[in-house]
Amino acid sequence: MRTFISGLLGATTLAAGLTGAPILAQDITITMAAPDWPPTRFMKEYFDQTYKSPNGGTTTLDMDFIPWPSFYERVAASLTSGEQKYQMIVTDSQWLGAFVEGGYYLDLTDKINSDPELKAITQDLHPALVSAYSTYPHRTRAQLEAAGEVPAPGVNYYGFPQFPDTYVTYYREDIFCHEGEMADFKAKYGTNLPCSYEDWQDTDWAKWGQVGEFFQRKKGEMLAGEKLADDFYGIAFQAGKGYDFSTMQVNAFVWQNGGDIWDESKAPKAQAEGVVNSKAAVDAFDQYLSYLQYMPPVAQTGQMDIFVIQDLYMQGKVGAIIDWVGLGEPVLDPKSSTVHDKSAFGPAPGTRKGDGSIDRTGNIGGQPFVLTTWNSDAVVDEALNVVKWWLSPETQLEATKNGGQSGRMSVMADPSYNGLRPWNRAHVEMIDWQKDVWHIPEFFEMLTQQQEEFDKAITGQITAQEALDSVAEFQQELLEDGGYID
Amino acid sequence: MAEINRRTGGFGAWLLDPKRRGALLVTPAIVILFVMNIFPLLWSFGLSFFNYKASSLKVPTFRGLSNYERVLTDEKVWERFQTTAIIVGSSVILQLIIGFLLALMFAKAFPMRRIVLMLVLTPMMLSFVSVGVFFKLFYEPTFGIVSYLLSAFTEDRFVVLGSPAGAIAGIVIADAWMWSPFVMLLVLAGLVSVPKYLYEAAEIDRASSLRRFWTITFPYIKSLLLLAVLFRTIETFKLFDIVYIITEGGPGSSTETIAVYLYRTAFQFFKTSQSSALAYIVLFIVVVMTNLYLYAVNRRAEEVG
Amino acid sequence: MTIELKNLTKRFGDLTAVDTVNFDVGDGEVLCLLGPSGCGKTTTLRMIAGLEYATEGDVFLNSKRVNELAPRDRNVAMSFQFYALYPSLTVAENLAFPLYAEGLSSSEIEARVQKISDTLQLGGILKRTPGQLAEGEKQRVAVGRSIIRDPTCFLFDEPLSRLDVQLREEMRGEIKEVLQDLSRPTVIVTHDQLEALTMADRIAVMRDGRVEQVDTPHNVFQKPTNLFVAGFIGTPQMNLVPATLSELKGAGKAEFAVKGGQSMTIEVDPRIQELSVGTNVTLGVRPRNLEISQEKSQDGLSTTIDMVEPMGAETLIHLNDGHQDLRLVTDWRVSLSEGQQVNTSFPPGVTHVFTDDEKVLRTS
Amino acid sequence: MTKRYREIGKAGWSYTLITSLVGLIYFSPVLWIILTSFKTRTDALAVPPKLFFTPTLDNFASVFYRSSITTGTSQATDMALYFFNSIFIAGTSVGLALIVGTLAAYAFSRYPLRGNDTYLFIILTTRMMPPIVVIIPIFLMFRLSGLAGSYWGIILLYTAFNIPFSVWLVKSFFDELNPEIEDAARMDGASEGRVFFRFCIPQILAGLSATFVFGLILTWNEFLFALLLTGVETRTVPVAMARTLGGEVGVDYGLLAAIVTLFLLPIFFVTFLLQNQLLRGVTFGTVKK
Repeated sequence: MRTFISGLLGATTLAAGLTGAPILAQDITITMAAPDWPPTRFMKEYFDQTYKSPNGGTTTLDMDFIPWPSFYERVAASLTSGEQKYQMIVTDSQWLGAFVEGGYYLDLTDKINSDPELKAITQDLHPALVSAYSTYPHRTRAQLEAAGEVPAPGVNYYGFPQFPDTYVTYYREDIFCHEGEMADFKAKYGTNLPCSYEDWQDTDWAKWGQVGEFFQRKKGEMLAGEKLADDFYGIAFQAGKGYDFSTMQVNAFVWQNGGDIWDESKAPKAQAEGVVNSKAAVDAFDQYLSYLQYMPPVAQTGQMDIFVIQDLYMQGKVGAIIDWVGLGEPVLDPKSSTVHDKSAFGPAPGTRKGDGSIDRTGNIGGQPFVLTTWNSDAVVDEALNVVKWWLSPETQLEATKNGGQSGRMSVMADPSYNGLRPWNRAHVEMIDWQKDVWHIPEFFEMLTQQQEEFDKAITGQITAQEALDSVAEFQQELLEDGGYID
Repeated sequence: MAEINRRTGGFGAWLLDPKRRGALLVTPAIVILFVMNIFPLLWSFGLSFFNYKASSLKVPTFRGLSNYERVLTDEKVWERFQTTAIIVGSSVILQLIIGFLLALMFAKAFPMRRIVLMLVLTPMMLSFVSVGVFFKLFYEPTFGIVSYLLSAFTEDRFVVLGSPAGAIAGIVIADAWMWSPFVMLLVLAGLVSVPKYLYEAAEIDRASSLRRFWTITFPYIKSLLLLAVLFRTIETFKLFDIVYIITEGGPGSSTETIAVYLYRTAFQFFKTSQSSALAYIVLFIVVVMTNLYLYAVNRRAEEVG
Repeated sequence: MTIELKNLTKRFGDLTAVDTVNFDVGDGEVLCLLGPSGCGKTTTLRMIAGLEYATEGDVFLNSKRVNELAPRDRNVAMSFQFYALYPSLTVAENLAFPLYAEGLSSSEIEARVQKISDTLQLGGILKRTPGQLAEGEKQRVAVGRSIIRDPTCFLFDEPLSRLDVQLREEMRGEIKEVLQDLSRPTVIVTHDQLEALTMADRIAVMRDGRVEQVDTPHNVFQKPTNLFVAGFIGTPQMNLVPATLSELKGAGKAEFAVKGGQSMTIEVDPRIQELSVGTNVTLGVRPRNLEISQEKSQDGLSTTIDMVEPMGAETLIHLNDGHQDLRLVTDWRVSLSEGQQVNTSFPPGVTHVFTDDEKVLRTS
Repeated sequence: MTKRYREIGKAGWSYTLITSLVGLIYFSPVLWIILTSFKTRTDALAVPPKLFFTPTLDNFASVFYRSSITTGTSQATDMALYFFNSIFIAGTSVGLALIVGTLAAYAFSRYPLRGNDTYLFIILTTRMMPPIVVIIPIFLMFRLSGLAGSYWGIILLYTAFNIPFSVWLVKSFFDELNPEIEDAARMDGASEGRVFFRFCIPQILAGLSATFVFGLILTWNEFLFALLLTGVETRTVPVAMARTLGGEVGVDYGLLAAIVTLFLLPIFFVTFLLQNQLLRGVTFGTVKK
């Protein structure tokens, strides 16, 4: 759930390309809109290499690669213009509301019920992903599990996971496991510097703050036995104004602290006022803000998004960052990263519970893909074959080897899975903690307003309380107008 | 056309007979303009009186002027107009100063003048997007050049975009860097048109450089400067890419210009009718400016005539 | 105050615009630089003003070498061919403009402006801008802007060239009168010889960058040093007849043979003796000095009248003997008609003899 | 030593030194972009900024080729096609606007209609429009008329963008020609067409090329309508550039710099050739000869 809007001007678009040629009985062309990056490029290449259509004809997958920054504009423009160009679309989970109510995404519930293979796949998908990627009106994971069967009665299903994404900790193994630093850290804080994966499993936000404070080093000071050529910082996480680059991280703090966002699954009863700006939520947001002081100075601009912290980490300016698994590959590429051989990955820190366990609730990222409503039955069936092909274990494993991730619990449980990519173990552990932000059509308005208020707090113009009060007030009024709160 | 006329004689001659020739020559331009511009304008103008949302299938209902009223009473809109005014004002003034100084520099003929002039004209040829991206990198406290150059003076890293004022400065500098050469071209054309013997007379009359500037140079470029102001104001009013890329309207909403707000309402919130209403208010302001622009052009013609 | 030019030369690349010019202009003296266009007269003026700097040679103002000085440091007053009035200033402001550099108080400046506007009758147009003035008015303001100052010298570049004949006549008188009571050296550039003859104390006739002759208007007219000056000064133009010396007859008398077989014996400058028989020369005589004799005379040529041009008080007659043309000016009352046979006579002492190097033979 | 007096308006090499210094400082961001196109990502983001580095041509290579995820073999990105599209679309539309604009300008100048100024004003207003206003209707219009994704669609749109300037600029040039020349030609029996093509056009060739350069500069980097109205085959470079702004890594500075550098060459070359005319053209001809 992490499209990146660099805000290139753009509105409804009309990407031509659908040839109007009559479809022969067997040969089917599926045009799919997809963001332009490794997980989708892999799908296209692997499809061309391995896909054989069960109905004997030749199926071509015509993937229209659209750069991430203009992806939302192109898709939104194509749909709202009635162009009917795409048969399948890689979409963000939050757009479900807008484009289901717009009549563009196909309800697959009946198809799943009537096709045992699809049913089996849906049952094997991690419930957090099904809740976030497929259900509209949105049903939380708890509600799906309470229903006891999959697909749960009375729930509509739309999407299947194309690339599940969670945020994990990237950290400098060479620094965090350096004896000198570990000794100094233990001396100062009485706890040990998280060096191994297990250490990170036991790291809570308090230690995250300590790491931040501990590793604030100016140019010329010592770090892990070497003289620093430039300023160095201990920690960083996303705190940007664009798209969802603060909401994703703040939600984690709020949920872990017992707070909540407006719960669309309990509409129209759930209120925004009093929930969004509850004491728990405000304290959580304050905690989030408190760590910014240890982070690189770009945090003060309110534009420290997921790419900025990735760059800071790759150029060796930051010890540990919390970022999406999807951005992992470049960190291992020597051409773009100075720390390609010094990085390790662990689960994201969380809030320590009474019983000593760590609550790592976070906001799911990644994208499902959906079918559109204007396809003939033959095309729908063939598209579902493609879904089955994509979600088959072999394809899922091959995808994971090439920078993708699998949504199937059985594939994640495969012993070789964690070894495929250095962050897989952390990702699999994090998947279990995922929840998602709102899906209703007003998603964008709520997100933009919230991001603007959070940005004012991040840049110190207003306090956490003031920010959440204005968000609560805005959402209350908007949702009452939209009929989501009565 | 002329060849046709000679060959076809009758019909061609009728077509090209003086009374109708003016209209005939104008038609191709008007047709293209009408098809491409005026139809969409009328369509969206009509739209601004309904409550059409591009993303929903509900049938739009007539809302009369309520969209306009809503936009004009929306306090956020006035805040954005104010931000836009600040950015446009400071950017245009900065462009005037830089453009003017560059023009004075290029007024003299010196060896390799064409090459140096090209160096200064290049920024105009870049796309807004690339200028936005690279200037954002220059301003970045850790990787950027600005903080590196200033690191000698500032104790810790200087964060250009950290404050609203800094963010506005960042945008204005990028825009001014790109378009000052345009102002320079205008002023240079004025400077080049000053007859040389006037300067010789001033030299003979031992005029001080200030008096010489005020008496001879300035009158020739005065209305050209005005043209530059009006033209750049209209273009900067539409500024979107540089603002969106460098600050995304941040910190908070301190640099969110009207164009950015218009983009959000139209393409993120899909409030198509409201954005059309706001757009027409913006158009109205721009049309008023255009009239000022025409008035300046006419005054320029009389003055020099 | 004096202006002295020593071997002044100006080259633009390989073109020599001004070639070793030497002359001086005394206090209160008016010197005219006269010559066809492109003879270097304006360039010379601009070098005095400092708008062009000398390639070789020196300019002395008040016997101080000023080559390196910018115009502003030479304190010269110059009026331009196109007047160079400041379009944005009124006439009064244009007149006052040069005085700001002299550090005068505004009241003094006002007084000076008032004085000049009285002498040049600019009172009525002080508030107008140059765009609203007639040519004559513009010209007077340009002159006014020069003489209002207290400069080292006055320089005028074709001051009257853009006026119509009647206005030019009027302005010539005015400027001459104004220059009289200013004790500063003045140089006026013109291509109009009448203007030069009437306004100048001395005239420097120039051609292709060189000064052919510097002398009083009278001498330049009466005693041209070479063929060019003789042909250039005086309208209608002097007759120039190529001839060969056929016999020396003592003192100034000599016999010359012209094309077409005719020959004549005329009295010229005694230095004719220096030439040997058979050398080719050019005989120069002004149309007004040529006379008509009743019968064929020894000291002239017999010709037929080609064309008669009445010029009011006088009549210009074009004569031709089949080989060369002659111009003769007579009183309007003499009745002559085309085709008539006329015998001309070259009175003694009026004919100039130019040797083949175009120099004149004259006992100075 | 007194200052060696220079003729007014001329300056020597010492002056060139100063101006080229100012010029280089002004040009330095562009120089930085060009340098970045030869840098790896680490060099591009290095602190302190690297002036001396081992240059790499990978960025320029990856403008035209991209390695596949699974096999690593390089597949062609059709950037070459996009370059052609940019040149073809911008060139044709500005050219067309010039032709149509010149005809209209001739009419406005030589055969003024009643309310001549109001027509001119309306034409100019279409240029002053914030583009956001017209996106949705143009988009729907293109879809209905099948122009979407075609060369002609985007070319006609850009032509409409350029007509206002062409008409204004060229009309001012026609206004400055003195009509006596044309009347004289008519006296000698020249037909209207000959008067137009043999007498008027040659006199304003400088202005026409200025208008062409001016239009090219304004159209060359247009992004919004290109993003929305061009299909996969007709896409232009500014749209393809968006790929470098975000994907698995943030802004790919090296790749973006390489595209920008290559994309700068055509327009830089044309402007350099027509530099003098540009000076004159830009002032709407209000400066008297």
